[in-house]
Amino acid sequence: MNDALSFRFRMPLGNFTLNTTGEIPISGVTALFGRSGCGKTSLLRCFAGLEQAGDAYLSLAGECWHDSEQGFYLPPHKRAIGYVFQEGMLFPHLRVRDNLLFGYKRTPDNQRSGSLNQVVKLLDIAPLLERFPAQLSGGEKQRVAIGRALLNHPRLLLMDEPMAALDRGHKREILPYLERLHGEANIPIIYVSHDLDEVARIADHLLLIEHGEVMAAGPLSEMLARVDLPIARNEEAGALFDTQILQHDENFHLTRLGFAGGELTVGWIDLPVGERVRIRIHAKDVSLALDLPGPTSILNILPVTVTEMAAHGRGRMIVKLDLGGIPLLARITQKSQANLDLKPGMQIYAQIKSVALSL
Amino acid sequence: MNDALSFRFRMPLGNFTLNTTGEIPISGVTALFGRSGCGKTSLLRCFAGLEQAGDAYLSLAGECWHDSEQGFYLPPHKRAIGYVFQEGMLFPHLRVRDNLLFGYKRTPDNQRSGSLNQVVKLLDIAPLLERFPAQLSGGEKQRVAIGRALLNHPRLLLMDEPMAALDRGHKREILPYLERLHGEANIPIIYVSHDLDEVARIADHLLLIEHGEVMAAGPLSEMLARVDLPIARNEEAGALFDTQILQHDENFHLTRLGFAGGELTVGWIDLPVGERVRIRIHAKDVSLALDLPGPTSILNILPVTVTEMAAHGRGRMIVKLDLGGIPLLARITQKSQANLDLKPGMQIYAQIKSVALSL
Amino acid sequence: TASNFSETLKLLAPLFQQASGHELRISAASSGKLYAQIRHGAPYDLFFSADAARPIALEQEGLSLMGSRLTYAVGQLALWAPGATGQANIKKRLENGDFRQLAMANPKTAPYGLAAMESLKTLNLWTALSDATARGENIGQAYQFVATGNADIGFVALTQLRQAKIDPKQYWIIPQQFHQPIMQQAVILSSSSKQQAAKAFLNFIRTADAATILQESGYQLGDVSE
Amino acid sequence: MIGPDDLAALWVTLRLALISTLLLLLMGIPLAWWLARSVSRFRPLIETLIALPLVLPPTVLGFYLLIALSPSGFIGGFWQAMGGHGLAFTFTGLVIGSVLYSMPFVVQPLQNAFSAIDQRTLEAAATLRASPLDCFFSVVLPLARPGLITATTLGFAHTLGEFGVVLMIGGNIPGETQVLSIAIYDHVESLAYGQAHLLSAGLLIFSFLILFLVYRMNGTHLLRKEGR
Amino acid sequence: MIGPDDLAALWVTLRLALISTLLLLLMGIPLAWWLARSVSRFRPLIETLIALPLVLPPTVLGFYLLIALSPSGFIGGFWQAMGGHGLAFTFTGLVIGSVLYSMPFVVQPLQNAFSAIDQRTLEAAATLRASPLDCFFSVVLPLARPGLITATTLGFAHTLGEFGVVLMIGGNIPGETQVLSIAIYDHVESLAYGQAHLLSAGLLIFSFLILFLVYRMNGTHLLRKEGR
Ligand SMILES: Nc1ncnc2c1ncn2[C@@H]1O[C@H](COP(=O)(O)OP(=O)(O)OP(=O)(O)O)[C@@H](O)[C@H]1O
Ligand SMILES: Nc1ncnc2c1ncn2[C@@H]1O[C@H](COP(=O)(O)OP(=O)(O)OP(=O)(O)O)[C@@H](O)[C@H]1O
Ligand SMILES: [Mg+2]
Ligand SMILES: [Mg+2]
Repeated sequence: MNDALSFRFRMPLGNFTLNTTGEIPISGVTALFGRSGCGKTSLLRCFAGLEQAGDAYLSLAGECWHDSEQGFYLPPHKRAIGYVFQEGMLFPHLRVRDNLLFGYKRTPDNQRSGSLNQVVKLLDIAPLLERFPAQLSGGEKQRVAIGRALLNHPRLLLMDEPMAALDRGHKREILPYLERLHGEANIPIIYVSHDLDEVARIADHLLLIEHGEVMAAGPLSEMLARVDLPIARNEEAGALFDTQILQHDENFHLTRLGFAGGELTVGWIDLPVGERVRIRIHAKDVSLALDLPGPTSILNILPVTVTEMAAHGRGRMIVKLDLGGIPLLARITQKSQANLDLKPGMQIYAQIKSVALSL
Repeated sequence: MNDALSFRFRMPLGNFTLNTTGEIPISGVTALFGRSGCGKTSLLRCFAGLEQAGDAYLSLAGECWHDSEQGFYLPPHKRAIGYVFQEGMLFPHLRVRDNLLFGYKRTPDNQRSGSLNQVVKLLDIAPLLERFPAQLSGGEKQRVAIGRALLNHPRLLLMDEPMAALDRGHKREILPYLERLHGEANIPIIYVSHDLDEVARIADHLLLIEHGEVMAAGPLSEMLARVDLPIARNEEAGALFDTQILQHDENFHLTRLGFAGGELTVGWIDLPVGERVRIRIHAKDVSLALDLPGPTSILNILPVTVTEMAAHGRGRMIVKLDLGGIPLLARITQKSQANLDLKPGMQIYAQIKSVALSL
Repeated sequence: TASNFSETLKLLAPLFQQASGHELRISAASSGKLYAQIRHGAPYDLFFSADAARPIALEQEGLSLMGSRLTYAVGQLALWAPGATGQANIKKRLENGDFRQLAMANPKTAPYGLAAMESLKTLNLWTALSDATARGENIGQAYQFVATGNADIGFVALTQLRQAKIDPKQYWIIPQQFHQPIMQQAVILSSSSKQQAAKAFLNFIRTADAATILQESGYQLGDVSE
Repeated sequence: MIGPDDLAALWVTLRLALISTLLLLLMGIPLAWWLARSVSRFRPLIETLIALPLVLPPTVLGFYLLIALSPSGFIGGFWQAMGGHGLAFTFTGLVIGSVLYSMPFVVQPLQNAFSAIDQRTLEAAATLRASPLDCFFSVVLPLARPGLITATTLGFAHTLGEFGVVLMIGGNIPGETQVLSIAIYDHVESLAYGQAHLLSAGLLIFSFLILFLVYRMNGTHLLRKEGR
Repeated sequence: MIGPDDLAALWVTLRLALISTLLLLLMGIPLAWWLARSVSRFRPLIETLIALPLVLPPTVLGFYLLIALSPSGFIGGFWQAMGGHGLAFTFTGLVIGSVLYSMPFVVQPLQNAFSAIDQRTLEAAATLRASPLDCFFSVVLPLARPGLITATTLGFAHTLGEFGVVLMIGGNIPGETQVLSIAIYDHVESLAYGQAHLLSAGLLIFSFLILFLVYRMNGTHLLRKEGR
């Protein structure tokens, strides 16, 4: 495929074997998700060309980077990637400024895009520029590592839990930048994270890894809506909607969104009317009612049809709903299901707390 | 105070100055919370005795550990602490087993409590025992570091973002253990985390740090219910309830809890009837209705009184409710407030999705 | 003892032991080192120098037994040219500069070096050659320079050539009148605790048996009257 | 062909090398540790003084040591005041000389190895009940292992081959201060090349075996640590 | 009191020390890098061979070098076949000898410093467009700075003080192969103690200043890296 990162790796690492095949679309963010020790870092290293042993094939948009059968291997420094290591790996002998500029200086002029100032501002690291890495806090190191990778002007950005040591404030500033990065500059991002919430915010594509193998892969919305995967059991399971901005309510600081299945009112989104935005509705934020409820603080109450139900441990279940052709998930207790006597095909109402919509 | 960790530190660190005074109750978990670079690690290092410069006073349960005025300083190795470093800091020359046993071997027999096997099982690291740290994944390192600190049989456990690289599955296994640890062995835990959700799960006490100073401190429930602190704006803001198990519903895998303000039905809690448990209700999971709603999947609908309201940016507001004398928080949009014409003193209904209750 | 005499001394030792019952322990180094050591309290009894200057200095400093100083041997200098076929030939090569590298001992530190320099002066070759000679720390090194083939001609001690059983056609024994005699003197040290034995050895050196060995080794006998 | 003197020299050499190496490590390790961790203004001064003996020709250094060791000298005088006898021309004197001359080869690799250890690793040990001394033996020394091995081999090999200083202050007394290096030297000087070759070959083979074993063991260790 | 020969010797010494140190680094750095990163079975063998010259007395080493350098010897023969003249008693020969003898002092500290560098730091550089060579100069060498300084000072100082080998293969030719250490030695041997003291003092002061400066600079660097 010409617009994908195609790979096949079969590599032994001690007792562990990475054995993966797959394709990642180069437009957008792909999240690698899986338990600790499942092989996420190993796979990322293979993409970067940091592992060479074993059987390997990798190509980006039709351009071959690694093919062990042909004996071809493009070394990492020729791949124009950005890699945020799980453990920082700043250069201890260089000041923050020189760490940031390490890749920048080595990038041909015509490939440079962002500037040092821009990245420094985004990452809130201006006061740190003259320090050595040993003089930084954990989160500060992580931010510098992100900046260093961004300033390398990569064709492919590989990030290994880049936000693990960051507070929500900083995350909230950096995530939209990453979204814009892959949107505007069309840089594919492969993003390892344990935080499904974070993943859901920026990922378009999800690769589920288990014991060194790709267990499932696909567009994020599909993956999150699948009731058979372990993530459905996760607190963060939910459905994705692609919507368009219809109207802003400046008084109450709200925005109205339209999509195939109807309309939603959400917290203010700072984009012009007509823009497309993607929102996510956690299954746990959706409650169900048989009748249209009376006066309530819930702004979004939509008519839906029950399509599928799956019980999973501990008295809970996931109910898949159809919202004008679009799937929506709701997590309820088995007791509620019994109380309401829910069955596929029933016409009911889904109550969605507007503030729980996450951008 | 005799049952507290009392401290006063005034220490310069480059441009940064730690300037904190406070008391931490020694029963329970105290969370240190604040933005990246605010001084959490620095404060933890002071508790451990790893920073000596400047003006310092520290005493645990009346026993002085550091008093720069008296020229007294108890070195770290005599403090019997457990310290989980933000960056692992395993001994690279020792196998995982010997890393784990490092402090254990140095603990007098009569002070030892947990065993290696127990900790290894808890942390799911049995296959790693014969490896060297360089052969571990990021999360595996972190788990070993936690185990090493636990096996030191500390009188005070200091943990610097111990779960940052861990997936939810592992967190879910380790957190209850920590809760029991401080509960049974009465070991005070000081816990740095960016994740308010995690904090809320295990902390009893919260220390908010900003720019090297303690900005606010107090019991977690009070701190979370305060509408004037920056955490109220956080996604994770909510109220804490101390409840007692009343009854189990084995059919639907549910548990009924009683508390001063009424009863709640939540997912199955694997504890005997009569046990006390603490639960938390996120403000964002509470919706409000003027009348008792019709058939719905929401199991918990409780009568409440509006006591206080605070608007905060982006069209949202926090409503503080009184539930039989216990505070409950709800986050709604300003539009909903206008729609329902909410005012302090009004008698309304709070709808709480049972599955959103977090233990 | 000076290094270059230690081999001869080893031949003498068993004879002396038979004759007197005293055992000899030999400590070899360059004369300059030994002198410095003696001045700083070395536990030696007898000092066999490769020159006369140091024994005289010791005598003047009162570190040696008055009247014990004697010339135990006079060294003979030879010009060795491996592969040569006669003395005349060797001398000609020296005069014509028909060699790549000339080796000698350092005139500043070794008596044989001084003698070599004086001989070259006598032959009016010194100014021409002084900057081109490879100088060994002592006569032993000068010998090694030639023996390893790095120098194709060199001033060495006759004792060395005899010891190594070099064909006499390959060297030219430098006439004694070309240079000051290489007087090798010995003294008994005043710090010695075994002065009787030391005296006995100096007496033994003058016996006919010893003289034969010295001469076979390539020394001339010292002027006993001195 | 190998005489009793040669065997005596071998014995003296081994004793000298072992004792000197031991002393070098005993003194060098604390010194290097102090140098690695100190922020004292005197540190560069002391580093310089340790390296300084290197720049003098060994015999000349030996000459000055001889002066210092003699009863009227700095060290010798002190030694005698303490009730010792002479130092020059004794085995003790040799040991002093060797230790002084080989010190930089031991201290510098150790100092580098110690400096490279992350302070926080030591802090981790301290929080795990390890006293500074305990920590030094259980963390610092194992982590400094390559430096320790370099220090030991350089120190040991250099003492084996050391010669100028030893000749000067030892006095080449068979069975007491005549070491193998001097014995070989004597053989070369006295044209006994056969014996010199034999002794040299023996020394080389012996040293080769020791060094090879040490490097082999060190190698496997490094591999284990490398990970990927 | 200081003669023209002494000045010539000073000049030869400085040239020798500088050129040898340069060559030592030029050869030692790649060698040490290979040794630090290689998993070859030959590694311990080569490490041993490098350290081996140390165990021989310098004069004896010099003697064997003399044999090797002679026209019929291993190195000398090769040199002549390449069109060179003699090697013994030339400055070039001296350089060869010094480099051989000082090699372990340069290679071992460098090897330790290189081994201590985390492989992942180099991987980070590779992902930032640094070719292996670029990475070596911009990351490896700066990180190995303490080892580099130790290697340079030990190599330099050892060449300054080196003597046995130089005396043997150099032939002590004034202006060509007579170095300062030999000049001092000659003064001691010929009882010109005054001159010996003077030259020694000069050499010591000169070396002291150089070493002190180097260690001072190195010190501040270390402090900066330490952090807290
Ligand atoms: N050696 C140092 N020199 C100068 N400044 C330092 C040094 N060490 C820490 N700091 C500064 O002190 C402040 C507090 O650091 P600390 O590590 O305590 O932060 P933190 O709250 O743990 O942050 P994080 O959540 O990112 O780990 C930071 O602003 C940091 O830049
Ligand atoms: N050098 C090694 N020797 C043996 N096993 C190794 C080595 N390196 C990694 N492993 C194993 O390979 C597996 C995958 O490691 P990897 O670092 O890819 O995990 P990960 O998914 O990134 O985990 P985490 O989320 O904890 O960082 C782990 O089980 C780890 O123990
Ligand atoms: Mg990982
Ligand atoms: Mg921190």
